[in-house]
Amino acid sequence: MKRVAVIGGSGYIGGELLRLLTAHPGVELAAATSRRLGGRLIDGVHPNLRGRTSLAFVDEDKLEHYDALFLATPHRETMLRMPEFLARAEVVIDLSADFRLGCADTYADYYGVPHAAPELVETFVPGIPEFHRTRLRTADRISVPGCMANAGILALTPLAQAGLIEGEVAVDARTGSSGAGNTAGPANLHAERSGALRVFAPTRHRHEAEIAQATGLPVRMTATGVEAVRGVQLLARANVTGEATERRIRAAYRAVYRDEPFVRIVAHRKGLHRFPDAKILSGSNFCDVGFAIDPGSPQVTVISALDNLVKGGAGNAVQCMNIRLGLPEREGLEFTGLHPN
Amino acid sequence: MKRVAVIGGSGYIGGELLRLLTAHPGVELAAATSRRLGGRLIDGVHPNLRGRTSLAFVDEDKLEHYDALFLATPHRETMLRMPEFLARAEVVIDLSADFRLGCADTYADYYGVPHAAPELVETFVPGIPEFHRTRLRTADRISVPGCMANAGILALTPLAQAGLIEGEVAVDARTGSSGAGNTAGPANLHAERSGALRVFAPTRHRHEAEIAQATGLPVRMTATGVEAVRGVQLLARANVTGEATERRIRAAYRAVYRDEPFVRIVAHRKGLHRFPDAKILSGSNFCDVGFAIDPGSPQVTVISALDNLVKGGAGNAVQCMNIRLGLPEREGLEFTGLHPN
Amino acid sequence: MKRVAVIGGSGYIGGELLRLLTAHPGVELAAATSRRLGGRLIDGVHPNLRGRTSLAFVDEDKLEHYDALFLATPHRETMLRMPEFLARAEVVIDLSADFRLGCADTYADYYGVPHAAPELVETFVPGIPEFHRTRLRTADRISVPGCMANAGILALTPLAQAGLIEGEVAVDARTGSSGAGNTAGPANLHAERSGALRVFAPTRHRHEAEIAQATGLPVRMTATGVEAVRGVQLLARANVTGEATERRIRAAYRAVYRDEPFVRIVAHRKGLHRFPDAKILSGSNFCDVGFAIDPGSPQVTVISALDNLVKGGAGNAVQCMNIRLGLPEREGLEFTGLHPN
Amino acid sequence: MKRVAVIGGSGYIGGELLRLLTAHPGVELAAATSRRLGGRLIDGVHPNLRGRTSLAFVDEDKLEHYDALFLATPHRETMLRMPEFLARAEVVIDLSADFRLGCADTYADYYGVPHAAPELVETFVPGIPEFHRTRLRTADRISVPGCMANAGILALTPLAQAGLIEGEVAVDARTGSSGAGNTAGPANLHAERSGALRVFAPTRHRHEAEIAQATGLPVRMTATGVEAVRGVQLLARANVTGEATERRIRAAYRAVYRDEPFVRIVAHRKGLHRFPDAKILSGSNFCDVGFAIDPGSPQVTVISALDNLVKGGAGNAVQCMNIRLGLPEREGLEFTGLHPN
Amino acid sequence: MQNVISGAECPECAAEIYVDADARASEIIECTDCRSELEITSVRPPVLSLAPEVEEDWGE
Amino acid sequence: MQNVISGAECPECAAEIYVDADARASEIIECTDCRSELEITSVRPPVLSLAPEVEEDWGE
Ligand SMILES: NC(=O)c1ccc[n+]([C@@H]2O[C@H](COP(=O)([O-])OP(=O)(O)OC[C@H]3O[C@@H](n4cnc5c(N)ncnc54)[C@H](OP(=O)(O)O)[C@@H]3O)[C@@H](O)[C@H]2O)c1
Ligand SMILES: NC(=O)c1ccc[n+]([C@@H]2O[C@H](COP(=O)([O-])OP(=O)(O)OC[C@H]3O[C@@H](n4cnc5c(N)ncnc54)[C@H](OP(=O)(O)O)[C@@H]3O)[C@@H](O)[C@H]2O)c1
Ligand SMILES: NC(=O)c1ccc[n+]([C@@H]2O[C@H](COP(=O)([O-])OP(=O)(O)OC[C@H]3O[C@@H](n4cnc5c(N)ncnc54)[C@H](OP(=O)(O)O)[C@@H]3O)[C@@H](O)[C@H]2O)c1
Ligand SMILES: NC(=O)c1ccc[n+]([C@@H]2O[C@H](COP(=O)([O-])OP(=O)(O)OC[C@H]3O[C@@H](n4cnc5c(N)ncnc54)[C@H](OP(=O)(O)O)[C@@H]3O)[C@@H](O)[C@H]2O)c1
Ligand SMILES: [Zn+2]
Ligand SMILES: [Zn+2]
Repeated sequence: MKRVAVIGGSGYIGGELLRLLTAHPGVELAAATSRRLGGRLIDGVHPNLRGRTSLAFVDEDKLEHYDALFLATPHRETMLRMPEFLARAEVVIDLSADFRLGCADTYADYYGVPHAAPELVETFVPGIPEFHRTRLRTADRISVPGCMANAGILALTPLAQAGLIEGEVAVDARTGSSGAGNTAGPANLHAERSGALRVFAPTRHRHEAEIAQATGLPVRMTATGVEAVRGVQLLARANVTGEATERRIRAAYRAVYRDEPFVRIVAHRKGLHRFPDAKILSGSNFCDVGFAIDPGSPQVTVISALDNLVKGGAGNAVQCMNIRLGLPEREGLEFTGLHPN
Repeated sequence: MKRVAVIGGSGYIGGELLRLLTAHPGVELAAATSRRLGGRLIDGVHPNLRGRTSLAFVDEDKLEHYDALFLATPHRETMLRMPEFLARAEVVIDLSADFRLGCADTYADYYGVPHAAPELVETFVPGIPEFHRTRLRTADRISVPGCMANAGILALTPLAQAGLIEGEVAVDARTGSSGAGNTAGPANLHAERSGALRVFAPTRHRHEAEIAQATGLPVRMTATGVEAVRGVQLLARANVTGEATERRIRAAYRAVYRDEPFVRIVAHRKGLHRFPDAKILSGSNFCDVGFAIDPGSPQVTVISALDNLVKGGAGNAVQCMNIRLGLPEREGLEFTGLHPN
Repeated sequence: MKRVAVIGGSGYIGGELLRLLTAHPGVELAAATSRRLGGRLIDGVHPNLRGRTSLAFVDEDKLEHYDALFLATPHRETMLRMPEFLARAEVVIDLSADFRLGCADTYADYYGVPHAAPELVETFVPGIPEFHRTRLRTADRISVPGCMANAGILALTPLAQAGLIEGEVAVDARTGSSGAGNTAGPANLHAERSGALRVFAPTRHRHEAEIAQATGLPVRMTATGVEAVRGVQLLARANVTGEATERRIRAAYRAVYRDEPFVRIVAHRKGLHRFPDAKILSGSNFCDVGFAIDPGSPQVTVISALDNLVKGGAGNAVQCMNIRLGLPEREGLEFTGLHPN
Repeated sequence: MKRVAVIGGSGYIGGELLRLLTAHPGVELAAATSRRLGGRLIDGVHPNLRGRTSLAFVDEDKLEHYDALFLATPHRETMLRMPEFLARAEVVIDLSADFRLGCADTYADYYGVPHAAPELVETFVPGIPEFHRTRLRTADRISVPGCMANAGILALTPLAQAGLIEGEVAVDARTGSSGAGNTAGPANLHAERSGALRVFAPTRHRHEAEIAQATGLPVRMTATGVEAVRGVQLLARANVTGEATERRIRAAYRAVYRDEPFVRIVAHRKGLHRFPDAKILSGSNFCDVGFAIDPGSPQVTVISALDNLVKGGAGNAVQCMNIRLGLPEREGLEFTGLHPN
Repeated sequence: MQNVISGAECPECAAEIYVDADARASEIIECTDCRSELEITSVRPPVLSLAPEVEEDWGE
Repeated sequence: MQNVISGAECPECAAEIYVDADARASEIIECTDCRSELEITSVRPPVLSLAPEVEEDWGE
């Protein structure tokens, strides 16, 4: 059985990786690190794991060599330590933002600091199974996209690849509070964050750069924090090249996602659940993608949703691991999602 | 003291009118109707009014003649009965959608039925104090805008009037559940609606037509139900004519809203509350309006927020009444809003 | 493979059974009925099942004979139709309240109508694996307890059996909105139910009778609807026979639950998650049970939590099925639960 | 006009005092202190006050002498500084817990430290208008009760005074997150606190001592954090001396609360809102009190609700100030509360 | 308040109930305190009795 | 309002800013409109410049 480990196991992405990996039949979770909580039981901070594991966090100096190593550490810090991490495993799967952007200038522009290891960036394969599955089969370095970025990439790439979009894409993202991680501060104090509609990025959210890079489209993105712990929903608008008909759009999505295990096309004419909604996706690895046409208008409105901690992070990373390690792609990721929820 | 009455007092807008009017020092609430609840105490369905009033709902046949009559009745039905209502009062303030759109074709297009009283439409003055205060002073028929429409009109008109916008405006609205009234059905069942990010209008929300009419701009609007009971937030994007600078945009808002009692400009560089958020507006008659510029981009992102039942409905209607009846404009509308909330 | 079916598949318990049964490796979900939605795809009302099943609801006249039949139908109606249901399957697992109470008078007292099939009641085995596992192995008729009842039974039985409780037990239950099923009405309208602290049963909640019957203790129960879709939490107080020490209480729980797959003892001295909280149990089949002692007081405070649709209903029913059909008891019920959530 | 000031104006109670005092027609808010934010505009942290005031926080060394001084500072620290505060104003109204408990031993027992100024404790009059109105008219030192304590005191005192209760009272309190103030930490991180049912005090919550002292009854209290920002609901159970009839209980409440401006008796036979619910009380100064009898049982179940920041804190303090300064008792406290909300 | 007759008492909770002067026997009114539905048995003097209740199901 | 000097303008958003008569050069004040932190460069006549900003991370 393959042995895997998680760096930053005490955070929210780290915890979600632990949830998925402890229940994964194809791998053995060998270690999870925390600088603050070394020696403490991991179910202390991740109470859902009670009865599922008796593992304790380890200090980094206890790390061995693993078949796969997940990095659930902050951006700007991960790049500083990447060389050590690379030495620790056959395959490194990075969930931070540090190795997602191919262009160092773009990184500096969006993250406010120069990249510390620009030469390593191109050695990473994007952790997007839907568009890089073949490369992922042999990739030793994988960089998983951001949560809103993945929702945008999965929503827009099929249209971009089919040449259906022209001009700029306006992306409006909504996100739950777990997207900001588990460090307490005024911004995520319950009394402040609860029920908020907080436009925390009216322009130039960082994930804008990832979506632009992956789709090749010019993108403008805003982001709003909404009342939710988990969940991202993204609404995008673009002009369609040629006639904006449901058939053309749907055909483009079908062609790409017909056999995808974790992308569903949700664009219904009736019912309560006509478009993607993160509410029913908590815990599941699905990204739902839908769209609407306004007859007579040249625009398409695209909607996507996912759980930021799963398909927007840990689940997607495990899917990449499955591909890379030759395990069934869905293994450990079959949870259906809840309704009502 | 002026005597006022409310038709449809058992609904959510009706209840909010009752809250404001029972506490209003300048008018006497003389009657509130309900077809279902005639004879029942109004605090039975509006429990916040306990101890504030001992009024019971009356059947419509008990109605007398009033100084002002508020219509808190559904669209498509209000127009059928407008002639009766007009006979009942000096001033009629309609909160339904039926007399908002100047063009009968547009009405038919957005509401799916032909208008039943097209000849009356132009006899109504828009209930938008910020832009029609003078006419409202003498208006006997007032048609208050929709909740999201008002958020859009107040957000965009100053820029439109200053000639700062060119091309289409993309409007994305988010709304709480009280916007849909108090008729129970699968769509607003708690277990379904709670935590939802429901794109219920991916294109062509009805308030699109109102914003376009009021601002003269071409508008495309989507609407999403978010987790909230009260509250509307609206995010709009448009291209700026000439240079898109903070100074030009801010100057346009200042020029229009400097002395407005219920519109605040909220666009800050720092702090937790940099842009309008409906969370702190519950119960208050404010509409907060803000904006952001993306340096180097020709676009402006405009954000506004209000409580759909207050500045998006009942409060705005009371403000119109104050103007029309010669009362101090803020009277009965001074509630500050709560933080945290 | 065993073939199973669900009556009342369109409701919330029905939907949860469908979620669990479609993902269960040991059984084949052969049919789910709905009187309203015959012929419609089941993922229309249960959108989480998209991509997981292509089943449509069937009318009841299409039913065949099954290895196990789940009844997810309302109380008072289920008893009227029990004879038909019994004819349709080897094993009938009833989730309604109709066959839970051994005494027909108690039923009439709590449910307001005389029991329609009192002679059948004693042919049912309580669907409580923790206390009736042996009988369940061969039971052809199983009556699963109510959601709050199960939380109470699992919380109190170990203490009752150990003779640790004397006098009356005061039970205070809190519940999410899905506990009331999916019929829309004023009581579960989002704007009314959201954020509510609604004491809907200040005394004599129906589950009181179930807890009293199962534990043999005199019980007084209140119930409050709280802001949640899923989840029950129960707080009980009782006087302890003899000295009220942590050791005696914990020993009683350990003795009973040491090897239980789905009951965890959660009573910690520190950390954020010291006592059972339904928040982390959504979707999981765990019931967490904890307690606290007030040094110097003769009382014990007992706390338990579960997901009403899982361990409080469908999950518990599937656990019973697993036992009865000789399948591994945890099969199909391994979902860990989410944190944060 | 009377000049008043607030110490600790940057906190949640401080902010609520500022909301009420800036809108109060009978007093002038002269100063609000913050040690961290001296010189910053107060609407920076209290965004609801935008447009209502242009005041900035001041450092404590800028304080002058005031007619009334409100202390919205933490317990354990307030007692250390009380002598300085007393020198600063005619009337000191303390919202901290430090001068609520008459017995220094009880204080030490519940707060874990010895009292620093035991000699001052008895110079404070309890800030409970309903039971100490006459003394408050001339009190120079007022100690306002805790939020849950006040809900308990108002719920139980009428029954205690009428001699209707015998034996111990079991109190179960539920509270929103603002009750813990605005210091960010793991416990009030949104992702952790949202949707929680956190039994943070399974026994011996501190307010237990206040309720016991005020009512003279032996009290056992638990407290659970529920999903809400504002709001406390309290459920208590007690044995009734003599026959437990609705009439006797209701008569006791009526006798005490008939003319109280801010206590309403809410115990209805029908409707959606039969018992006190904090949901409709946000921002209002009401405490709703209700009860239920279980025919045949000797017990009464008492339910009360209030907004912890208003009748549970700042509003109650302003009510005390009104009484003390000879202002109309309701002045500045008339807000009705919202429904739906 | 308009023309009302006082002196009636809610049979359930003993609240004092005001009956409209122009009310008629058999009309149903609500008790302000306990919200029982009361039938006006007689107007002068005012006498009230409990009206038959429609059951409400608070489910959950 | 107390003793204030008007005439200063926020260099960021052109808001008119009132400076306390007893303010001193190098004090930091906030712009009421855009909430920039402004340094008082001169009191008479009042001149303001943008104070160096502490970065806030709005994360998420
Ligand atoms: N949250 C999401 O939705 C999401 C989705 C996709 C990707 N991501 C990315 O995933 C990463 C983790 O995010 P998160 O939300 O889980 O954040 P988080 O909750 O703040 O957790 C980060 C963890 O990393 C550890 N850590 C911090 N600095 C470190 C360092 N210099 N070296 C080693 N460990 C360090 C910390 O653990 P100790 O202090 O205990 O060591 C901390 O628990 C980030 O890069 C984020 O951008 C997040
Ligand atoms: N909710 C908002 O945020 C909002 C904001 C601005 C404007 N509006 C507009 O305000 C109006 C009321 O909205 P709402 O949300 O309060 O709806 P609501 O809660 O459904 O209330 C409508 C009320 O109208 C009464 N009614 C229905 N049909 C009627 C008829 N044919 N004649 C007389 N009365 C009738 C009903 O009372 P009985 O059945 O008891 O008679 C009902 O309570 C609508 O036109 C809506 O578009 C709503
Ligand atoms: N919700 C919980 O937390 C929970 C937990 C444990 C047990 N239970 C019990 O489980 C049962 C179902 O509860 P629920 O919450 O799922 O309720 P629900 O959402 O209202 O669903 C009940 C379903 O039963 C069907 N039905 C109604 N009357 C019927 C009849 N006479 N014959 C056949 N089918 C009928 C309906 O479907 P069609 O109209 O489409 O036919 C309906 O969807 C109840 O007995 C409840 O007490 C519920
Ligand atoms: N929250 C409630 O529901 C509630 C209800 C009733 C009573 N209370 C009581 O009211 C008081 C304030 O509670 P809160 O919830 O508002 O807390 P909070 O939000 O934490 O605010 C406390 C404020 O006091 C200031 N402060 C702290 N230590 C101080 C010291 N040593 N000297 C002077 N100022 C100090 C702090 O401001 P700076 O750091 O900016 O100076 C802080 O903003 C507490 O005693 C609490 O028990 C609270
Ligand atoms: Zn009564
Ligand atoms: Zn400025």
